[in-house]
Amino acid sequence: MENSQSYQINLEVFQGPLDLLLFLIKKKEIDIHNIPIASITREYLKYLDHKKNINLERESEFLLMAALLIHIKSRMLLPREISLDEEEDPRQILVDRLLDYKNIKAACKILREKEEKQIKKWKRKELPKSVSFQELDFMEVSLFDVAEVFFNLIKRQEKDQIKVIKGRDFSVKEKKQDIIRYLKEHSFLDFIEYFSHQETLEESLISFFCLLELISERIVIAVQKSLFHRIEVWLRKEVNI
Amino acid sequence: MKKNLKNIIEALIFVSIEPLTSDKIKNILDEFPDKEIENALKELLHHYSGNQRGINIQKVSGGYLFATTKEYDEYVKRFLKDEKKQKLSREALETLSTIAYHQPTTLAEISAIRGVDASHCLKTLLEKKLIKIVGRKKSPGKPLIYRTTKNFLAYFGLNSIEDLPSKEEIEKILEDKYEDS
Amino acid sequence: MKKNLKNIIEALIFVSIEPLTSDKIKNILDEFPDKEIENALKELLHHYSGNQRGINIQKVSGGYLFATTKEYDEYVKRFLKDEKKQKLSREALETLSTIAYHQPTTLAEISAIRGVDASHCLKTLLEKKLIKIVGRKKSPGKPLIYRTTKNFLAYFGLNSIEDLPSKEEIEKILEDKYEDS
Repeated sequence: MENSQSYQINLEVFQGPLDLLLFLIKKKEIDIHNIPIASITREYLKYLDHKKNINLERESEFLLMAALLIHIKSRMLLPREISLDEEEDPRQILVDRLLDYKNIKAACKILREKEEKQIKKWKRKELPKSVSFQELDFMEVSLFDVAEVFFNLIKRQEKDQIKVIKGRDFSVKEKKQDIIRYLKEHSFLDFIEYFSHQETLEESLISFFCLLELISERIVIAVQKSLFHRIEVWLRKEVNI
Repeated sequence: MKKNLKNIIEALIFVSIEPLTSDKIKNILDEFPDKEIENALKELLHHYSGNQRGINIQKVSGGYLFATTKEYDEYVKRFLKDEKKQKLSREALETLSTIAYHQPTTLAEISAIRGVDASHCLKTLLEKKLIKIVGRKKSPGKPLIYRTTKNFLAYFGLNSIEDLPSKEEIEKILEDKYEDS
Repeated sequence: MKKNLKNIIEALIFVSIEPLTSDKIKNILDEFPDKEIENALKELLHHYSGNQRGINIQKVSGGYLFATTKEYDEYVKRFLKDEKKQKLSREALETLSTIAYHQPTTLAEISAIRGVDASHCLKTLLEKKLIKIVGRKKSPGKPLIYRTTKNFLAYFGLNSIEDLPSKEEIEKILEDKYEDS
């Protein structure tokens, strides 16, 4: 029996929820292609319960994954009345994401070695003064440079008139209406993209929970069509709002 | 004459801050036949590879660049002490390799793949010119599209994007039992 | 050991932008006896002076610095001129950004935003075909009106001027909410 002490790992050591999941899978010697969702969800939540030192923004990322795990678990338990791809395992999106992330992590390890080797070979950032051809202070510019330079110029000018950006308050009701309106206009929303365009963490979180509510109220439905982990949210056709 | 050409190329590589491609060399030295330039370049590289020296010509990012040999890192570091040469943070490196393998890509995609918000890593990577903005995606919200740069290749000592760790290399790492988490 | 020291000094002179004095070298390599350093330095200088090369070590204002060999100046100049054509100075970049975000605009407006006279940058940008004159403003003095060109869009991979990164996007990237360590 493990006591709760063993879960007291600083979540900051993990790069994110996927990193934590990979750690659990390895620790429990689980086959990544056949993840026991119920037990891994339990383990995962234990870690969240015993978390220390984590800022809210990071925490929300771990919570989103918890929600996804629970969602998958429920889909595996309940008979699905709508199945887009007949045989699709609800765990598949998670497995794809984990494998992809695992590859990235392995690649990072190789790249880190290359970086360490390369960083020891010093290059010059400018020419020595002996090569005395004037005006060598030239650079190749990127689009980012163009934009950064301009907004810095403006900032220099606006120094004295700092704008106070006030966070808006969002009610759940308002946000739900927002989502429905968006869905009526765009037919569906891309789950990830939608959240990444929210202004603040608070707004993302509220939107997320609104979406969960809308799903449970059977107003909208979340689906994946392909292996490409895109989660789409659609308005249910039979609902009239 | 040939010896001369070798020296000219050496001088050109020396005054280039970025890796100098052989195409560019041929372009500048357009009075010399390509074949001669190639031979002289080969000779020059041979000259540097042969004897152990304090400086060397590297082949990176499709071109040639002078750099110090890695054995003397300790002393150079001591000399340029105010210059901070930090390695990338773990987050920044993860974001960077996600972009490298999935490019062209957007912030939303990067964040989705990593499972965490990657926006704050972009600054470091853009400032170090390891990635660049190459336009906007034609999809709702028109997000900015990112790609790795030539400097990215040079930073890791890669000659081209095909030199990124291959599937086989990655699998080898994954098989390793001592993989840390 | 001595051979090694020669390489170390070679690497140090290579990364130095200012002429590196032998006192400074002794200072950096304080674990080596002065005499040994002097000998290694002499050997290194001999190595570069002996055979005709594309680069050599020059003694300038009491220190040592790598430089290209005089004989090849013609080619080096050709290269640097070519580089200049493809790159922008900081000033030119500032002017270009201002035009990009404020177009159509005039010299007076650009200079007001930048806080300095921008006239000489306009010439460079016009030559590089990154901006163009599209007419005259119907105001006193009838100043010329500038816009960015199609070439500008192509250079940065943009479809239209609306695709330029917005203030919000840049601010989001630049925000150092979490300093990257």
